[in-house]
Amino acid sequence: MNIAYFVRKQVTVERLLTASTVILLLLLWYTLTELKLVSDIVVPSPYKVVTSFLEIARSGYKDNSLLVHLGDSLVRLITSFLLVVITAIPLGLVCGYNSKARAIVDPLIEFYRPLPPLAYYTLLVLWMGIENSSKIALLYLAGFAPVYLSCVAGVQKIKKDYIDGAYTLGANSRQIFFHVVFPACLPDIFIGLRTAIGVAYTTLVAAEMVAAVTGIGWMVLDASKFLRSDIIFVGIFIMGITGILLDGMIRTIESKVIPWKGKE
Amino acid sequence: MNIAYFVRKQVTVERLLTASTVILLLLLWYTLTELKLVSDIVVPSPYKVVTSFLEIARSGYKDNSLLVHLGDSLVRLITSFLLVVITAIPLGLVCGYNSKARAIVDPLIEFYRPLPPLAYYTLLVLWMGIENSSKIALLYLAGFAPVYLSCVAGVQKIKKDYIDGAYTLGANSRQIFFHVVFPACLPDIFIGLRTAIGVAYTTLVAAEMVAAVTGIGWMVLDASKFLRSDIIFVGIFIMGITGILLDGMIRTIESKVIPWKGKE
Amino acid sequence: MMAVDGQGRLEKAVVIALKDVSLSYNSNRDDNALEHIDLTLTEGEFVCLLGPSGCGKSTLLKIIAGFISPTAGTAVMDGEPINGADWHRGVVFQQPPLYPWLNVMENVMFGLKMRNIPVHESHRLAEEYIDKVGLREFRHSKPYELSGGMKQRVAIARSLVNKPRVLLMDEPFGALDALTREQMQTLVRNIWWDSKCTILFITHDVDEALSLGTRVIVMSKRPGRILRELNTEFTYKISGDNSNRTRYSDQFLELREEVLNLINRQELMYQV
Amino acid sequence: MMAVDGQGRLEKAVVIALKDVSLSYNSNRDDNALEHIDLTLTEGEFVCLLGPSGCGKSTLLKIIAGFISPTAGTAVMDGEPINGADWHRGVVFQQPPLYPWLNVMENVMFGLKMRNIPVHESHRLAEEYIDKVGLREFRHSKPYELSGGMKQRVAIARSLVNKPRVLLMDEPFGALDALTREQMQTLVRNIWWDSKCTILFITHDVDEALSLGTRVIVMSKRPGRILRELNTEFTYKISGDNSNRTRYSDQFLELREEVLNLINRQELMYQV
Amino acid sequence: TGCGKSPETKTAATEAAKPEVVNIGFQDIPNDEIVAKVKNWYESELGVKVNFKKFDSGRDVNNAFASKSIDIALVGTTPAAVGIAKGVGYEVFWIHDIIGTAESLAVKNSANINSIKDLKGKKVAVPFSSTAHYSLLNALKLEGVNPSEVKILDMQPPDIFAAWQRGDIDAAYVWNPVLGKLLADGKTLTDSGRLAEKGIVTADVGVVSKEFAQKYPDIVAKYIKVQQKAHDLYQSNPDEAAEALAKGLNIDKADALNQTKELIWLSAKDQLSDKYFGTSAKKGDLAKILKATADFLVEQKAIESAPGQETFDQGINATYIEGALK
Ligand SMILES: Nc1ncnc2c1ncn2[C@@H]1O[C@H](COP(=O)(O)OP(=O)(O)OP(=O)(O)O)[C@@H](O)[C@H]1O
Ligand SMILES: Nc1ncnc2c1ncn2[C@@H]1O[C@H](COP(=O)(O)OP(=O)(O)OP(=O)(O)O)[C@@H](O)[C@H]1O
Ligand SMILES: NCCS(=O)(=O)O
Ligand SMILES: [Mg+2]
Ligand SMILES: [Mg+2]
Repeated sequence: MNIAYFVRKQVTVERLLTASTVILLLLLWYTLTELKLVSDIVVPSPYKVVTSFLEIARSGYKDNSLLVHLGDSLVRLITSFLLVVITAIPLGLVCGYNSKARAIVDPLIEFYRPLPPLAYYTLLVLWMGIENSSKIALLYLAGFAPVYLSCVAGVQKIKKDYIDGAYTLGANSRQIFFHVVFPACLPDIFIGLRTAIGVAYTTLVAAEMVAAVTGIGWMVLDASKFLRSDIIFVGIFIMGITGILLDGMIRTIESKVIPWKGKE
Repeated sequence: MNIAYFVRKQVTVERLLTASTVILLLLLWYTLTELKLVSDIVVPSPYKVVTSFLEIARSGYKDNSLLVHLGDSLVRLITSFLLVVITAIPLGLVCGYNSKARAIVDPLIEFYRPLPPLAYYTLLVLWMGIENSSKIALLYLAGFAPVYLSCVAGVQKIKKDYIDGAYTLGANSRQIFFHVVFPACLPDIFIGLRTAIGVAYTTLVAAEMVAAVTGIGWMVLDASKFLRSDIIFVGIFIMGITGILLDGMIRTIESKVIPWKGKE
Repeated sequence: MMAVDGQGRLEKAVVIALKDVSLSYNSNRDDNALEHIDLTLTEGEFVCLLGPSGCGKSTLLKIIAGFISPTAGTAVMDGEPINGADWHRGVVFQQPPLYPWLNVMENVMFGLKMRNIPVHESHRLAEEYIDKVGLREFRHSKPYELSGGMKQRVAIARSLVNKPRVLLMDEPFGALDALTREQMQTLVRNIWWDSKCTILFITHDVDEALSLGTRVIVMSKRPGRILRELNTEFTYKISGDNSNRTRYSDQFLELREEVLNLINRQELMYQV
Repeated sequence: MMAVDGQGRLEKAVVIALKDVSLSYNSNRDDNALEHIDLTLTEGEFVCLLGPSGCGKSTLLKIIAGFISPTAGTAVMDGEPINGADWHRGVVFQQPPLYPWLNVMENVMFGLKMRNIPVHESHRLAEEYIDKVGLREFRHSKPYELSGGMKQRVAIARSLVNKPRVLLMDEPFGALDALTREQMQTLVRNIWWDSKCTILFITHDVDEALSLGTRVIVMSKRPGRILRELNTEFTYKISGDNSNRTRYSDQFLELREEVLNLINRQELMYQV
Repeated sequence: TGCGKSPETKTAATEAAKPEVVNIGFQDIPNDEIVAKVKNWYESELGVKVNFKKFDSGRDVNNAFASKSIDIALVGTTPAAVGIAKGVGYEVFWIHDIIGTAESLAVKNSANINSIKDLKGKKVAVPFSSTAHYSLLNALKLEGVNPSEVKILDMQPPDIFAAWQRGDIDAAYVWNPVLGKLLADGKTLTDSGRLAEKGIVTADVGVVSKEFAQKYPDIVAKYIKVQQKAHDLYQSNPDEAAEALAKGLNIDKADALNQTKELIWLSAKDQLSDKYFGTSAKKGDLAKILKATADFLVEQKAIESAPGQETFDQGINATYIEGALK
């Protein structure tokens, strides 16, 4: 039998299985709530979740429209992400290239990196206030380490021949940094950026825990105080989808910027 | 000049730089607080942090000794970690090996993975109550995905020759799973475990946010309610050190279990 | 296992038979990697397979090993269709896939263990074959402590200890330097001689093919077909001292030229 | 650049001179990779370096290139100590480190760009050398779209376009199959002939060394020393048609035997 | 950040200087502040933009002051004592209410708890570092129950309501309006009014950043006038005040009216009596209440030490009320 044919057939079986898993879960959810086997507070019915979503989409949640909540969350996320991009990438590349710079920066990163963001968030709030700046700082710190670390690792695993080769072709070390180190690290930079946006996204709800009145994360937290599990579900679905979209966006940019990835 | 000599010398310069960075920071901290340039509430003096630590170490924090706090946190962490080990590793390996199993499990993982733990924690609390079980479930979910995913990735990147070779030597597919797939994936399993304990640790404070009365994370959160930034600092230092120790422990086990790592 | 064929000639038994085998890697059947291959390996033969890069040598080997099934035609061993890999056809890969978590001894014993041979028996066998490849002192070393040539010898021992009827080798010495390579050739020749197994040996080195094989098969560039088969006898003559004399004999050089021309005549992949 | 030496003989100018060079990779000076190397490359020479694996060939090349400094002794080019890599000594690596983010043209122009050669000038030069290595049609391809041999040709063009005084090549054809390899040898021989540059060429293939070099240097196993130097002329004689006649001439075979024996006489790393 | 940092405040410190914006922190408590807020009196009377921030309890207000995020806020006496002891940099200038039955120890009917002693081994939720926390700990102490024998959980009022409904907790010490909702299936064991009779007085007070008050005493005075106006409305037309509360707190009007009665609202003039502020010359009992609270917190190891009475005397400032009454 033809291998390709076999592979294709397998893919179809898999797709079917995936689809049926999803459908089965939805069905389970439906029957569980329909037959009132679980309380509405614990698991809202699919119908309720959909209507709550429509309701929120139409008239917002607590004084603000759904777009404002989503927008505010994204503004926090994207501001901090851009800050990460313009600081962590250059710093990481320089520290990867220059062991002295690394010696200065590394101990700081290594210390804060394993800390739970919520632990230092209390300090950030004391230092920067309860407004957006402490929230953005939290997301920034969460996203900084992965990008920094993968830039350093990227520089360090550049083939020595790439560098040596450039010298024998007449480049000086400044030229090598811009014309060899930077492009050679692009794949690692993107790995770092994808991790960073994931981590920052994961920290979003924590950031919106203190003194926020908008944001998808805040919406979920607020809803939990009023046992509105339908709204928690809506929020979680929105977050799931947004998270996948954000990741997809970076992946698209990546494939444009580094067409050679995985083909070396 | 001898390369090795050169390398050694560089290391010394780097060490010096690292040491001076750390010392400089401590000095900055000291002068900043000594000269009262920042309020004691915002940044406590090093002296205060040390005495608070000694005080807590001696007589505990709020009804419980420091060891109880640390112990309770570690019990939550390690219980969930063990649960991850006994579920995510087999599931990940099986799903990596068998595309049908993967088709069933993957969509579930892919959906919850990007979600902020705090968002579904509200649901976990609704479902499992405010006791330890919801906390452990949260840490479990946070740690599950990285281990599962790296097991799947590990199986999929096993050299085809390893498998083909085993068939030509007379192994059947069950034998291959246990004698080839499992050992071949050990490096990836450990990568997953290290990520998992990192992520779980990061989520610890979130877990201890709801209705806890012990735990290092709870201690930090509680201290912030009484403006005890000295205790926040103590807690953060303890967490930093514990985090590094936990990671070191897994690394030690790893080097015992996979002596061939990085030498293939 | 001798048989008399229709013409009354004495013939060795057929072990592997490929009949009109074609293979295409994608479902588009026009794009064949192999086309209309007819190939028979008889008992105790040492067949060397030559051909330009990408012509389908490895593909052919994989079909015989049972890793892939042909798109058209049949592959048969001892009269039974080949259906998946099994231990009757041992394979030595270009990069030996030794298991890094097992030491040399355990690697060699792997097949025996899988086949549930009693431990003491498999132990004895493994030691025997480790001795044969000259690695007694290294039997407790891990693969990453061995050099490339030593790894290749472990892989060969691991295949041989299983006593497969057929041994398939895919450019096993491609990564070795000239000297080590020559030693490995001698080893394989001796083992083949002692064990009387059937060997299919892929190489891109014409000298190697001529000095090892009892039969040399030259394949065309993609889609791979069999261009020519040559019976050679040099392998019997070559041994330690007289090797250069044989290798630079006129007959050898003539055949060598012929094979090279065969390959050269085809359009070349890289043109200067 | 001719000079008359003390004895009144006509001599070409010395380009590279290593004097009593030793190198140890770790601070323990007893553990030398190279010991007491004296080596001179004169203008327009094609020197081939042979030796068992791990004997320090690449190390020697790296010292000349300026990637590492010797632990003892001096390395000099044109009378100036070698201090770091620069474009006067072009290097062709075993695995060509082409930049995957640049296409063939941009890769070839890389050195010219770094040296601030005007764009139109460097464009012209790059096209000239891409033509020379026969890759005109592929000048807009990315490296990952090329075969191994094509990549190697780009790497060679990239080094040559810079017109380095000295070209250092470290087993550049190690990964190529026999046929492509022969074509590449012809290419390098022609380019050397046309450009009159000085070449140091590392290989582990004795035939290759003999058929390319004007001088063949054989090194001992670790710690690497120079065992023997042989002057050869075959490279002038070999060309297209008569190549096999030259290669199997008695003189060639004799030298070949001699070199192999030299290497064989040393204790071997792998023993069967 | 707060307006304390805005450029204008640095340049002009005259009587007429106005900040760009005043940041006011409030809590969900049925008192004068909610009335004034619902009636939109702050914007109109202060003459500057007002930024409201809602806090679940007083401890987050302290954090906000420490980070200079707000200018004026409502806190209970407990967080106020913490803040003054830790030197957050604010002073008490107004009493919104003296807490009576508005803060109570509620137990679930189903929990089968009939006395404070029965709480041993039960789960009691309370917002830590709040007036209710202080009252709960004192109530236990008065009954001779060791707090470590009770499982005291920290939860914010809205979380208490959720946990109560789910059955995660047996009791809670909390204030209205959440308290009112709990009592739908619960009863009270004791309340802050009863504790006050035993000297455990708690109140909700207004605090202002010292820096802000020095720069804009005018704004502080106007703020007091707004509170007095709300107080007057409550005296003259409780119905209208209750209506505003109902709207502000999202409860129904009858509940709102009832809940107002569980707090004691004080007029500006009353606040200057010896029982509360006293005068700027002779400090009243409020400073002593704060000191006593702080001492108790030290005993509970919540804060490491409490300063002397002078610090608390300086921590309350009657001059703004005096000025407003002129
Ligand atoms: N898994 C695969 N999928 C698709 N095409 C493949 C696959 N493996 C090999 N091919 C193609 O099939 C042809 C034959 O490949 P094969 O590996 O058999 O060549 P080969 O003769 O072994 O070459 P080499 O000497 O370089 O090893 C090649 O053109 C190759 O590109
Ligand atoms: N970076 C390094 N650090 C330490 N030892 C090294 C390093 N590079 C090479 N060596 C050692 O130095 C010796 C010479 O190595 P080198 O690479 O020069 O050998 P070679 O002659 O090029 O071998 P090959 O033919 O296998 O390429 C070897 O024993 C090797 O193990
Ligand atoms: N009832 C007052 C609440 S708190 O400010 O003390 O938390
Ligand atoms: Mg092949
Ligand atoms: Mg080398």
